[in-house]
Amino acid sequence: MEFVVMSLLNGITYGLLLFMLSSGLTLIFSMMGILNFAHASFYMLGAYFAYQISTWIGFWPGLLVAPLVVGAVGAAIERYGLRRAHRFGHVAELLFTFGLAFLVEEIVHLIWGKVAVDYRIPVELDGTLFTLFDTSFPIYKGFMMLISVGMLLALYMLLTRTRIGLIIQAALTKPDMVEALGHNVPRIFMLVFGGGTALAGLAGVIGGNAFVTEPGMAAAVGSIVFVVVVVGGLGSLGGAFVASLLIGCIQTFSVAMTLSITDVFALVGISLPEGSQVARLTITQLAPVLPYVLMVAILIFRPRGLMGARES
Amino acid sequence: MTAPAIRMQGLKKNFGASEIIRGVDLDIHRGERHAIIGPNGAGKSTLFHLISARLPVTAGAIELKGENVVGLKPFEIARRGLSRSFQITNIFHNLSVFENLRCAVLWSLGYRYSFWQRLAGLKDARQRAEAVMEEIGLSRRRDTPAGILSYAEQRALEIGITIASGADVILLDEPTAGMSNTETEEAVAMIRRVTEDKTLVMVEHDMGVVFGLADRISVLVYGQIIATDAPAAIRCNAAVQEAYLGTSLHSENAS
Amino acid sequence: MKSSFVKRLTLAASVMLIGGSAAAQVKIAYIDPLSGPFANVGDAGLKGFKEAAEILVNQKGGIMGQKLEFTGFDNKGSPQETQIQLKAAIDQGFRFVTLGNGSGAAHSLIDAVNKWNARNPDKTVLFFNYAAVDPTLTNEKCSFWHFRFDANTEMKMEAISNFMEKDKSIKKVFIIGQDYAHGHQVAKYTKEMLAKKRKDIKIVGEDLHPIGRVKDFAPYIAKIKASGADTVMTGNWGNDLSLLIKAAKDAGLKARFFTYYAGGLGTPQAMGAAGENQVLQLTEWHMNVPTKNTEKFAQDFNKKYPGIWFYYLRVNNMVEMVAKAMNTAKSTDPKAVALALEDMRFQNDTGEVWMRKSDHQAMQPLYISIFSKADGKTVKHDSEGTGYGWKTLASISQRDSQLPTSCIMERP
Amino acid sequence: MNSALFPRGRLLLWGGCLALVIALPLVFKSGFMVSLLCQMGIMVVFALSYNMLLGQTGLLSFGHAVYYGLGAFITMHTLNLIGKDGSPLLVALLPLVGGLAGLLAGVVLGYVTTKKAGTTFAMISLGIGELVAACALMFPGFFGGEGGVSGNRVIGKESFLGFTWGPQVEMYGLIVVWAFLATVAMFALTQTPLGRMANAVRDNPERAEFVGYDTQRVRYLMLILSGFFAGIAGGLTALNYEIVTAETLNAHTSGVVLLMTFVGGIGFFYGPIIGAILITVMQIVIGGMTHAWLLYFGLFFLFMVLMAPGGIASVIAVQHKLWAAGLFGRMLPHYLVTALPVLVLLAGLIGLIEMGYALLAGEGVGAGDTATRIMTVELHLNTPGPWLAALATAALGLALTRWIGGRTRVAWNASLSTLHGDKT
Repeated sequence: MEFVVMSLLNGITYGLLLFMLSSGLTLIFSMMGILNFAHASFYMLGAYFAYQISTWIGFWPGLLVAPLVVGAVGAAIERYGLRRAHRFGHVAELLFTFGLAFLVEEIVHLIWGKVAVDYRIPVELDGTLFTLFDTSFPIYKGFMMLISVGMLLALYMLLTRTRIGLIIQAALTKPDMVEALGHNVPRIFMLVFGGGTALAGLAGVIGGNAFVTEPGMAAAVGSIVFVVVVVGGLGSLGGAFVASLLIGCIQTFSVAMTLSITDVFALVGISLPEGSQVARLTITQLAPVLPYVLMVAILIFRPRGLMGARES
Repeated sequence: MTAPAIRMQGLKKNFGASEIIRGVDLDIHRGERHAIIGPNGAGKSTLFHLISARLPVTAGAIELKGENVVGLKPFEIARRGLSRSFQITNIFHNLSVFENLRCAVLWSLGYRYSFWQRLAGLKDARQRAEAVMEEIGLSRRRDTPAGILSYAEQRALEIGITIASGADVILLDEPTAGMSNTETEEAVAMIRRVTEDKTLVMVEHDMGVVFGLADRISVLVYGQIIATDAPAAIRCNAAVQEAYLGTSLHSENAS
Repeated sequence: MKSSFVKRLTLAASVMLIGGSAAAQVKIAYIDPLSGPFANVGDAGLKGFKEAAEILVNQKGGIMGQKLEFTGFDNKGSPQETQIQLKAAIDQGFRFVTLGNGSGAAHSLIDAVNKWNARNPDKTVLFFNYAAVDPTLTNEKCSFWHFRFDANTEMKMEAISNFMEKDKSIKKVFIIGQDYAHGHQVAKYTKEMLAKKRKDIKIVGEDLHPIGRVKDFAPYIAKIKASGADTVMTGNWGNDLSLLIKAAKDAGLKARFFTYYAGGLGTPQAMGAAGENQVLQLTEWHMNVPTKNTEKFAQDFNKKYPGIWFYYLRVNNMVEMVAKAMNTAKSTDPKAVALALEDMRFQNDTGEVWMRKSDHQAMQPLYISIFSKADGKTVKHDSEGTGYGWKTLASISQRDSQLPTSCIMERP
Repeated sequence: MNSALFPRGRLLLWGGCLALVIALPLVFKSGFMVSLLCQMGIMVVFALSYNMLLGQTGLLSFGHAVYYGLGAFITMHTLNLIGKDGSPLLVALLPLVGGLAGLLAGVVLGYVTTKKAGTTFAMISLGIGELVAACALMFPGFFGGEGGVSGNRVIGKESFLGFTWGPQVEMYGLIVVWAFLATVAMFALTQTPLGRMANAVRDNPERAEFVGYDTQRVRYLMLILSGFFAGIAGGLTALNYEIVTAETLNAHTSGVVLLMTFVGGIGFFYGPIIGAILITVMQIVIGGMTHAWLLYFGLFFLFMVLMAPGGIASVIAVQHKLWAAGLFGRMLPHYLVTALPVLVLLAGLIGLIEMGYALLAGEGVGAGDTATRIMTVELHLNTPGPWLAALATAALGLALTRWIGGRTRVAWNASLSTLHGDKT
């Protein structure tokens, strides 16, 4: 019981962080059709900016300023780079973001060095929030959940209660239609890209000190956010939310499984030959690759994703 | 007596809750030129999509030359000798005119997925593609990428790809849409020429073309065939006049 | 390498066209990642070698009057590129190479060097390994042309298990590691050795996780906690280690972590306060081992290269031992140097280093230390500016880390 | 029109290229250079196989290294299986084994991946690539763990026509033969019904279905064949380096081949060849010259995406057309005039980047190098002088480039319109 509750809490925290990252990507992917390979780079930039700002004026202003700066950088990149690449089609766009991810990492190396920076959790949030069955739950994780849920609500309000939000929603499912109705689609694209990257930046601000702020952090989450978007389904923020939590929980719970592949097959009545390496693998070992298995399975059997509105 | 080229029985298509095709029964005889007309939104293009398996059928049966084809994939239907064109030009944009046509003849000549034969050595494919190119009047554009052809030329290529395979049942979806009068005349002549001895079904808005080409006409209104008959009979059919001709035929003719 | 862009360009061009150049000094090619994700490790190593060569050899008269020089070759961490860079080094007249990062690259290099020497017996090359710890390199795959100056995984585990043997507070051990050769080896040796030395210790769990893929270790920690382990054994390095320690602290796990790699290259900084009194490491040296010269050397180094902390004493050992071998042999021929290195006993600041002849594995004193608050006395120096430093718990003489080898060496 | 696969002009071109690659090691004798050439040869095959998917069938794959890597591993295991008593002839044929392994991998994995095209295919290939790469680390029995699998390509007592494959030059010869055969085969494939239908499927999958082709089958076959050639490249890698490690089949390798192919140009058969050669040179030669190479590489790549999305091959193709139309002479002075300010701009930028690297990530006296030498001039980076100079150079270059570049653009557009005017 203790284990289940703690795992659930951990899974949800991780899932919410994933959602912060993937919500922006879903918006960008669905509206602009761009597989933004640099999305995780903005997450990294968020963490580094927050670190830099926190050394100057503290963590709290950084929490606000860093995502805005990241968003501004994102919007500028859309305006002066991506928009140009857009003319040459989706492959060019994708490769642009591919190259961008590369460049961002190198620039981070150059400015902040190649090892982790000392980006710490602020003292106010350092400590134990509550102790459950003698396992402590840190305040900071609670704070992360708070921020994610707050962001989720804000995003929901923005999308359902404002004009621009309604246009974005419409554009998610029917991008051509919105253009046909005479909206300034390039400007909306710029806003969405800026907004999406700002969300990634915010995830970086609160994820950077919870985990480690170092130049490899973008690559570490780079592909998992794609998994979330694909599993959740194109054009569906709700899907991304469900997929984030699902993947968060799958990863936490599968670690708890000590079953091996042999055991799994034994459950369905197939006995595998002893001793092969495959047979000895445990679910725990497989935990971090399970999302990819899930993604491939989803793409094969339900290409539109869990809650997707369209296929491509 | 041989089975009809196409036989539709109780054919239905729903998009969500809305019924677009609401029970079509129609036989297309072999060798006839059959036109399907009807007001916008009547479901003419949808009917074509169902026959050619671009869209899945909701209910009912379609037989192609006596063989049930519901549930087959588009390429399987194409291999059974049905070929269609599209209302919105649907060609291979980066390939040249000649390559477009050669692609269209390869399967029917039995080259399938061959990667052991040189294209250049396939004399029959070349000759057939060139013959079609001649017929649709694009010989001098042979090596031009299809994407940069003029609109009328692309429409001609569209028909060329459709007939190139030598299919004996041909579906043309608004072959003359958007053409000028002289272009239309040329197109009609060409269609007449290339569908000689074949079964032709076409959707067309230009009543001049319809009444000039068709042996029989079916009128589709709100997903149902309200009449099928020879052109002259259709012209006098009261139901047709009420539902369709009375309102829009004149304006269609005028445009 | 202070040479200019243009100089390097012309050098590269000339090498491409004519190949080779005469050696005016003793040159060692340093083949390690100097760009990309692992560049920090490679960069720190290269600076260490340059500094050691300068202070420990060149300022003391050099090698038979010649200067010892290290030149960096960027293998980008790739085994394939390692071989290309080896060829580049050979072209430029290098007869000695050193590499430390990545067993993949080390295997690739040892293979390439063996083959090169077999195919070009008049232009042999010698490989000094300063950090690749796969035991096979001095066992099944041992080579006359390879010398290892770092203790291998198995020896390190021997030292750790000896320590565990005496510590009766250890009752339940959990093993967690990265799912690749190194992690597998650590797990295997832990189980074997503990079974021999302390039958009462229970292995309460064993987990392998894909390398560099886990963002949140909380579930693993939850599992460790549920198992009731008081001790965790891990071969993890880099972020996989820092994140593990951080997650343990978050969940209030009170177990001790025995590690291989907590001491350097950014890990202390990344784990910070989370590691206090919980993380132990095994190394050949740390800042708070009282020494005559090394302490000052390290301080000077840290001052000179802000942001990089001196970590590898074995780099100094290697530089001094190689220089000594060359001076003894009065030759810079790889074969003569190799013969002189064999069975060498060298007194460094911490004790005796012995290069065993049978497998070319260096035996050296090792230390087990714990991450504690710097207090200016026993923990005189902190690590990487964190306010925490390493406190020695036990020292192991080189004799106590020796293990038999299965090496059957082909000697030229 | 050309009805033969090798009309005289093409025969001359291919023969000339073959002669050139055979002659190269006679000029570049150093071991490094020969190793570099070997790597290029392998990458050419790999990139061409990738373009069978991307350029010819329109399939963007993020997991092509899987076929390359599996080909390499199987080749290496086969080499070790043959053992000491084999003959050099067998060794020379091993890349074929790699090819078959790649083909088999294509048959199995392709069945899953090619069900869909477009984004779905891209994402499935990414997922499968990650899975296979993860497996490579989990199964050290087959993949050799971190150390990889190694072998010795010199086996047998006798040589084969004097070849033992020991010396690098002989290996180069073997690579040239295989690379040439593979290139010819891949080119020939573009001239077959399947090759052409792959283009059709790329352009318009729907229409391809309506002319009787199962697009899924076309994609599947193309992926299998592409896997075959990638496997050959993998087999050559195994023989060349005599070691195969798990990173042969990871995402990084897949990314590199994508970059090579794109930079070279996906619209032309020879594009990937140019890309493979250029990127290999950049990685290894420029990588050896400056630590900023990754930055240069990233900037170059972004520049290509934004300015020449058709790749280098498309730039060459346009020049060729201009040449054929007799317009190249008109453009040449413009090119030369533009080159000048561009060089100034580049000099300024390179100066800034190199100084930045020296200051921030230098490996000289200290991590914060304050003195560096560029162009044999000692620069003091803690003073504003060098920075201002570099900045001014870059600014001047930029201004001049914009000014002269604008005029060149006018001339360029004029030439292009003449060119297209001639055609229509």
